[in-house]
Amino acid sequence: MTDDDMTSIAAGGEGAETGPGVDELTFLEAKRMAEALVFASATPVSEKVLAERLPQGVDVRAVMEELKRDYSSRGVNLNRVEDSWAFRTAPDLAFLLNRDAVQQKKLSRAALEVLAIIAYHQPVTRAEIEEIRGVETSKGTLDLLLETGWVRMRGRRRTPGRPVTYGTTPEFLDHFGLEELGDLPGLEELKGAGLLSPRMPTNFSVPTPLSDPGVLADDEDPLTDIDLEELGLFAPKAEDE
Amino acid sequence: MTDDDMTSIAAGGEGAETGPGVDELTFLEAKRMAEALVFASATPVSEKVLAERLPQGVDVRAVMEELKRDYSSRGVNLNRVEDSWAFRTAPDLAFLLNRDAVQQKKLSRAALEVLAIIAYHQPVTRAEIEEIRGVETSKGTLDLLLETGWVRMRGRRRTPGRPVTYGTTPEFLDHFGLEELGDLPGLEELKGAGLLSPRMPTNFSVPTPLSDPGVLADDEDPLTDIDLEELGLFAPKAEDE
Amino acid sequence: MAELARGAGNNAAAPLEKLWGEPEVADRGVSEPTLTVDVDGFEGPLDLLLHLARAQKVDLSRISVLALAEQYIDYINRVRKARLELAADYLVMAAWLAYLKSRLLLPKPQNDDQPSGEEMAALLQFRLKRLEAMRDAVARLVNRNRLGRDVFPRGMPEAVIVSKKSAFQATLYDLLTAYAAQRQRRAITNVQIAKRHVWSLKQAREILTRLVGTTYDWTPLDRFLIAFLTTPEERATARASSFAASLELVREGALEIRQMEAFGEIYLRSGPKAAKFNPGLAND
Repeated sequence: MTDDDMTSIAAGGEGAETGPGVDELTFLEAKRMAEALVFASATPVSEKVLAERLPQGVDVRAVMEELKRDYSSRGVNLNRVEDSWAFRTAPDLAFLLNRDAVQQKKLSRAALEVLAIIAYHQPVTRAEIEEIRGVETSKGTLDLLLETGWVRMRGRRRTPGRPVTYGTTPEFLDHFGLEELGDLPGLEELKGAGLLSPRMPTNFSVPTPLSDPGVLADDEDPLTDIDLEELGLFAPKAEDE
Repeated sequence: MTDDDMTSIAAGGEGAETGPGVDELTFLEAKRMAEALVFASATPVSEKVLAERLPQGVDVRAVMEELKRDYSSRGVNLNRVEDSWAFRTAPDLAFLLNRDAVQQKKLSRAALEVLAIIAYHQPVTRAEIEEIRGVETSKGTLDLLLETGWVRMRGRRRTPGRPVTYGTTPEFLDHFGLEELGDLPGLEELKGAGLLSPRMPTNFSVPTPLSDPGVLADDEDPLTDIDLEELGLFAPKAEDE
Repeated sequence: MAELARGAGNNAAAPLEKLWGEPEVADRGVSEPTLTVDVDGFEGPLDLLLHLARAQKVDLSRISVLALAEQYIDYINRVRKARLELAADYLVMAAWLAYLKSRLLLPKPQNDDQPSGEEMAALLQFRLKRLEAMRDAVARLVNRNRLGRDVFPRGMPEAVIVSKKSAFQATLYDLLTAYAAQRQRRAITNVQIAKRHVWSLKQAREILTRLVGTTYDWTPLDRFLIAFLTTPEERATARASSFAASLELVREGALEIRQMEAFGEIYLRSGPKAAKFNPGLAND
């Protein structure tokens, strides 16, 4: 691993991706400058801001990609969040650092669910969120998510009533370690299964109409006389209460 | 410079200073750990603390000296002060940060209130802002908002006293990520997001913002040069100086 | 070592499933039933259905919707018998499931333009699957390497690197909270909360829209709603006021209504303007 490490840095030094007309020295200096700028900031720094500060004509994305490679096996990594960059500690060192972590306010299960729906279904209106969950969003949930800075009002849907739509922010991506929304876990599968559409897709696995719905299909298990108690929905009353 | 750079880093990689009995892999891992610890710490990290966290038997000083060499030619350096370690921007790149040391100013609660009222109620005069807020608005607050570039003087109301009307600028929309003023949430949406109580009095309303903030209202006159001079926005010709 | 570390980092995953609420929630205000019921532990009827469906231990697309409907209704009836107050959402779902059950069990009459039991069952499965997918998404999100828990930013930042043009810092959320709080402070908000005694069928229908969408066709749903929403002694008034409310909705175009014969079943379906309940889904 030692040698790989160093080789990759050394290889980076060759400046293979230097933009046309920009010499190797400028590219290397641009790397140092970008490194300093991003390192100095606790929040992601956009490529636009970097472009304003780096030497003219340097391909910012190429500089950052190379820096990212330099840091890939170190204790600190360079991460991209959409078109911004930030240094973060390597995830495998979490054990070393999280004992100092400030206990963050925990979001309720409902709030997390609303957050996930906003992330996967965005832009999404409040009515749509409620339709997916089948329950009214309790007061304060959206408010709390807006306050975390992970959720924002995006605009309005061009339908009657022009309802406000919600979406996620770059802080959301940064917090969950996502480069972009397309990296949401399982996004493509869910899309493919039609589970991100507001309505039931016409090709959704409609069960073949049973001739006699009272008769179990081959792949159905008979319902044993499941006790609701067993399901944990009713608990026997404790004796000593 | 380029080649020296890489050589020195590469040389560091050989792990020549590994403590006795500690293999190279452990040493490298200790380097990654130390790097992450110092990076994430809000204060310089002492060697004593590092020793507690790094694998047993690692020579902390040797680890740190090697990390220091790794970083010596980069945009960020690892510095020792007495027996504590911290990352700092390379001195020759300090100019990059000085240029950026724009202290980001937070708007006061009062300024945010006035800004929001201007956004929703524009065109609005200072007296009207005060009526909505129920408290006097200091000239400083309005001046500050003009300074942000988010608020502008639109014109003068065609009423006695010809008060100046205030409105928002395109920069306002840009900064707050709004496509148009109409994207500001209305009464129902403020309630839905939990920002307003669901039980507001029936006569309570939130105005629909202007569809085209660039066009003067029927009762607005444009600002003339004389107005601007009076308002102190144009410096009067200095004749007596 | 790195591997070991990764394992340790992921242990922080929060358990998402909890059938039992916090102790102080579970034993509130139950007079003397022999059972403690935890409806508070559920996030609405779909959540409850999802739990019941899981107990069937088969893939969601293979569950017996009929059995599920029966279990749900059984559960609701037992809760009602225990004289516990249930949120209207649960009751409306029970009514819809009772209707679904009747559609599944009774042969489909000729010239019947009501949704078939199978269509309704498929819709329910779709909704359960969609919600379950989001549950899984939550689990995957919270187990990622999260900033401030597993990965950390620079602890000693040296500068705020911002684009030149905004030396001032404020978010839309800051702006809106300032505005809403200020306007609210000035408005007199000493309004009493009206205690709701009976859920009107109009309200029930709005809940239904949230629960199953606007796609339902001619349905004699009110018969089912009445059964779940009101006590026997309140039924006459509920029916009368709901009929009046229905006519109002018909006038607004939100509802269509029909009756095949005198004293026959009253059928309802969404009208052309019903979309306003659920504007986002109308024509996206």
